[in-house]
Amino acid sequence: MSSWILTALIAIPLVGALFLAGAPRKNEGLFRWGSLAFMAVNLVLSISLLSSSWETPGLRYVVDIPWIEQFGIAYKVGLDGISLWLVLLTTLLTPVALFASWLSVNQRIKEFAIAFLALESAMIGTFVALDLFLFYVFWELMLVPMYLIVGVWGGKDKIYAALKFFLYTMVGSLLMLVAILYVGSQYHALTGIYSFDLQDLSRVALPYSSQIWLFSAFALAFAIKVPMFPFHTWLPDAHTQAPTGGSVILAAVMLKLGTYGFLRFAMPMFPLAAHYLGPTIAAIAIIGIIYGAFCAWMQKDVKKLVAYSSVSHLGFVMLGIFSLNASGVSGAILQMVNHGISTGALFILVGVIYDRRHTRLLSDFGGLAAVMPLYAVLFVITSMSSIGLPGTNGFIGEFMILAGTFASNALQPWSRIFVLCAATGVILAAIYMLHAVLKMFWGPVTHEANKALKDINLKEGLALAPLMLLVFWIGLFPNHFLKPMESTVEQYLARYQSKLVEINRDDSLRLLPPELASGAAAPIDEEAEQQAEQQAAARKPSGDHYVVGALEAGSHTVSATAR
Amino acid sequence: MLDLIIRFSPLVLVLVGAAAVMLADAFSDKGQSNDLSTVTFWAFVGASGGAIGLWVQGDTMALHPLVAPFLAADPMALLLDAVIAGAGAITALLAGAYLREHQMERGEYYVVMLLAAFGAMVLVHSTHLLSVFVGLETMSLGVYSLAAFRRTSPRSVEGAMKYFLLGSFAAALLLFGMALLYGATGEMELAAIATALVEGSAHNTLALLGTALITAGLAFKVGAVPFHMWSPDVYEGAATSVTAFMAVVVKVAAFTVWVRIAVVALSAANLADPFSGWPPLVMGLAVASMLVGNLSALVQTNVKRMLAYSSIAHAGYIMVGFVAYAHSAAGGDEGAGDQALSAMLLYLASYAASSLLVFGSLIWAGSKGKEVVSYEDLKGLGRRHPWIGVAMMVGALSLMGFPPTAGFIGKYYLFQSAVNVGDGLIPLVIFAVLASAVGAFYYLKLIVVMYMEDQEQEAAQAVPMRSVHLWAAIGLAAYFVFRIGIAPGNYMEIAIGAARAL
Amino acid sequence: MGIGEYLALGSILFGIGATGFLTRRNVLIQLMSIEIMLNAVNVVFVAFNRFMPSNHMGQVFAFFVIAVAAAEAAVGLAIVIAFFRLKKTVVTDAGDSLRN
Amino acid sequence: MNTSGLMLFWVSAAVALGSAVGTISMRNPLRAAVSLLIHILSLCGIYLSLKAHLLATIQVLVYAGAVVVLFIFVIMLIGPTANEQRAPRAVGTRILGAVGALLSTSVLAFTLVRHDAQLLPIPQCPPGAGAECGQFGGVTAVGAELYLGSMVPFELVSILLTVAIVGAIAVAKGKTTATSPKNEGPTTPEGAA
Repeated sequence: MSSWILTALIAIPLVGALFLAGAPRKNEGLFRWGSLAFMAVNLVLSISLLSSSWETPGLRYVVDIPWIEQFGIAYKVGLDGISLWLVLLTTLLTPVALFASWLSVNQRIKEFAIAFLALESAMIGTFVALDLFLFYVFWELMLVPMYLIVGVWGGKDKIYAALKFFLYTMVGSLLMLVAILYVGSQYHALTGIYSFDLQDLSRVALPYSSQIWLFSAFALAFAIKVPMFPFHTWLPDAHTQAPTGGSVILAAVMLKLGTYGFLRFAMPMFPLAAHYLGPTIAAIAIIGIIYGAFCAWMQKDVKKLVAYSSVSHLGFVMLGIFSLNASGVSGAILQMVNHGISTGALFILVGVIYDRRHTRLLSDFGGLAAVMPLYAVLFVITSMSSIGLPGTNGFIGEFMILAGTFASNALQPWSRIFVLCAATGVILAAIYMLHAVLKMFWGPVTHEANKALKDINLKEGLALAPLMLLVFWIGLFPNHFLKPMESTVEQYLARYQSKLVEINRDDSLRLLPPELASGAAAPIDEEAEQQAEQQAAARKPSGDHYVVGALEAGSHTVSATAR
Repeated sequence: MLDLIIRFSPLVLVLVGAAAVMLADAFSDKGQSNDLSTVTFWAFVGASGGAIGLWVQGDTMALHPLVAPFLAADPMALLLDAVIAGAGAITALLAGAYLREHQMERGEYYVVMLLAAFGAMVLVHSTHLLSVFVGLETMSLGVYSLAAFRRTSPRSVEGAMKYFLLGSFAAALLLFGMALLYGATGEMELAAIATALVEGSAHNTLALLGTALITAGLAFKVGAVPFHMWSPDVYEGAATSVTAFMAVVVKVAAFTVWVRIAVVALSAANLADPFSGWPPLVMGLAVASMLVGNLSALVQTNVKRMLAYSSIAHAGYIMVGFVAYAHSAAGGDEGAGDQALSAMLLYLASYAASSLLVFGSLIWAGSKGKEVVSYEDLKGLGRRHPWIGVAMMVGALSLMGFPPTAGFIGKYYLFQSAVNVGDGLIPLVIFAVLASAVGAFYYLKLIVVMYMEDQEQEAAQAVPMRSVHLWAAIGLAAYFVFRIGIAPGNYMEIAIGAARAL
Repeated sequence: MGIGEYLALGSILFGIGATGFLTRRNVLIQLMSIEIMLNAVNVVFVAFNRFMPSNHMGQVFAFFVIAVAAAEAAVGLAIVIAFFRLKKTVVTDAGDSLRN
Repeated sequence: MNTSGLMLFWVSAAVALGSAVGTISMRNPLRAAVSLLIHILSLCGIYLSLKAHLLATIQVLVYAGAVVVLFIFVIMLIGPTANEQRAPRAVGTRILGAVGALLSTSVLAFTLVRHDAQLLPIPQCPPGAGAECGQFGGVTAVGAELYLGSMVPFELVSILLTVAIVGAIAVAKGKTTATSPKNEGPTTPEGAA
């Protein structure tokens, strides 16, 4: 029965949306609390996912039922160590974002709640989908509620921002659709049957030239979503125009779908292309890190600053992913969560001040520390987390990514240069964040209107509390979060390497043996379990403190996979 | 005789419906209100049911020799009968709501509509040039007069006149093509033409010329660029219920007969060669239609005109399926060919459902004296009347090709079948998806004006009409949009079956 | 004397009709041009039939074309009358209330 | 084909071409209609030269007797406004249209004539041939083909005529007054229908 948890996670918000759609418009409280109640149920349910034995790699909670049988399209969902935290991030941050929104959204509450519920459902679906067709459906479905959230409840340029967001994403995803269709038809050509199951499609070994094209199509869709430089231009618009809750979800969860897409689909399916284009993408990611940081520095609007900082931070995530070793990849996954928490919190904080002053310009503030001490403390903590100060979550993620990049085999011979440049990004992050903090909180109160500002209230505090908790929890006990993904990441990398070797052997269209497929369910037969246990035992000596061992682990991967 | 009536029960039922409407209209008192639209609706439902029943029964008995050369009763015809009758049923309800609201209800409307639909159904059954011609003209004459039905409106009559003139011109082209094909082969039955062409006893040049002219004539009927000039004007001018009927029924029937002619008659290797026969011609039409349709739709201010251009673009997408068919047929891959054809059929059905939903919502949004025609009229509608907004949004998303609606499945299936042909068509598919991304812009504009723009206080607000007929029509259309969108499996099966039997 | 002359006649007549249709702006003349085109097609049909006399399908088709042309003329002229009532002209260029 | 047949063809063809050009170039629609009448009658000659006797008769009955009369009737109904005023606009496109149409037609005609050689000569009835050969184009043979072989389309044409009649009535019956094109909603009720 427990395998239906994922389906329930998708279905509960949807049921909630339908329920609220039928409810009478007058009762505002129903929509505010009802939507939160559905999300809370989802959150509790998703926490139960942690109870699985995460020492073994592979997918669990797999449900696989045929949907469109003519094309082998199935409703197939499952969860592994990579998607686990992202699902939890979604179930946690959606209610937080919605709760934070209730402070400022006063009109069309019914539709707002419905849009959020639908959005949550689609996002979870995207994270757990293992069938490419299903993935595409959820991926597209996500667009509509977000489009409406930005376009209906947004700021004054909301229509432009919403359209830009929608069209950018749609162009990318349509090309991805063509690529999906192409791989599907290649699988059909090889086997005579259709399938869009990741497990099946990842067995198709394609020649180099088609891999490059297909990977590029996937990469474009995901890079737009991430967003990577130079496809990032929709992001500042969408973020600044979106209502607070929309910005939070957009930054905290939706951007992760791009990086997740690289990890889950683009790289395992086209390892050869990923191998050859990897350094280029990493270089672009670094350009993004530095470019985003500089842009953030230049901003006069705090919300835009946070938006550009996302471009920079997600550059780190991309770098970690393409470093292709345990430290880099798990750092990237953790950093996805971290960025969700810290940027989400930042957007909420920006929303708080905007609600009071109706401006977000840095020059309109100053000396707020004296007026709103608690707010200042929270803002500084979040900034530290965003910068990556030791003790906060940001540090762990960025350190692991940098360590992974340093030791990366895939990024040779540029890995050291990459680390150097990326480290500049960390410094720049400190500069622009501290610059903002300084301008907003230090010095005398320069504006009359700022003198009477109320400090953070209970509701706002409640919205921020879980995020603050997580900032320190991840910062101080990273192993709680790294452990569940450890085995999955290692298995992921091993598969990736062996598939790469296998494909490199012969540049022709063929079907790989099933053991090279991605997206296989967790082993349930005894032999495989024993094997997994042995693997787990073999990993033990690397020490409990995974972070410290990151460098070692990185070099270990290098030697193990040296070809 | 009884056997024939049963075999062609969809057509017969539509005719009976027309007769019933005519009688009811003739023998009723002046002031007495007749619900002719309901009669029409049930006639269409009966026809649709008849087609489904015949499909289920799966009768393959030979037809009477007098009928056999002209009309087939094969699965494809039955499937399209069901689609046309279903669309007819929904448009009958729309007409019942629209005409009454705007006070132009007259009995002739339903008679002409039923007979035009009859023509369309004859067209999808046709296996002979003669019945193709007669069916096409029956349908067209009916639609011409429906387009001019709102005769107090200069726009309506003007659009109808343009449509009539260009339509007759295209019919003449088609006819000339048929004459040349007849001259080349000495045959008029589609299958016999194919035999003559394949055996090589035909005159090649005549056949090629004939093929080109027939393609041009049919391209006109489906509204493909460069034969599309009539469609924006007539879409805009005609009463909205007529536009809906025209957009769906004419397009579906014309595409079906095109499929039949191309697949059955023009299948000879030299004519259907992917690089020198009609396929490159169709490919050119497809590319031009997608390009011109989408780009022109971007700049429209009138929603009906926008939908006209969007229907041109949709014709372009459907023709991608045609090209895919030609390529796979030339490659000898029968399975892929059937798939491409069935993708076209499914696309037609999904296009029908989503168009009807959009047109229905457009009708819904306007009431007497305040018809909704421009984006301006729709401003803020989604906020004031959420259900209309939702209905139109779903329709627009479906036309855009967004999951989980019928439009997405249609596009998916079509593009999948084109990709399956091999690498040769990938550029075309990429072009098509990029074109549909352009298309997204103007469909989103609908959502933008409905939800995101605020209406000025002094501007006249659109007041929705209230009609049970209309709600029923919207409900039906929405049902099919989601039904095909979420569980398309058995529809695909049916479409494949129809294509295979062709 | 072969079929060539007939085909040439038919296609030239068709071309004359098409030219008239494309160049004239008087709806009535345009309708007449269409009639010329349909008649040209009939000539082609009947000519082909003469050279393949195993049946009369070409001639039969010509019958149908004549019947359809008559029906088309009826509907077309009805639309022309409706147009005339509204516009007091039969020139298609006067149809400019559309496209803006 | 004998000499009288040839004569018939060439004379009819010349008249048909001349009258067709006349039809499309006349300013006065009434004259154009008369020219069309001549065109239609001249085609009878062509049909006769092709041994399509029944068709030639029908051509006179239906076309000359009905269609052209309908045209003339409508022209009379409309009155002097039916004359085309000189339209200054779009001369360029018209010339382009004319050139295009004539060019494509001549290409068509040329191609068709060139392929004359491939086609069979007109089959002549051999001396002592059966009744069937002699019957070509006759009332019995064509009638059998029309009413038996093509019974189905023949019946379908009855529907076509019905739709044409009802459609024409729907469009043109009764008096209509225009609503302003600006206010697209048909706010005024339909005229007495």
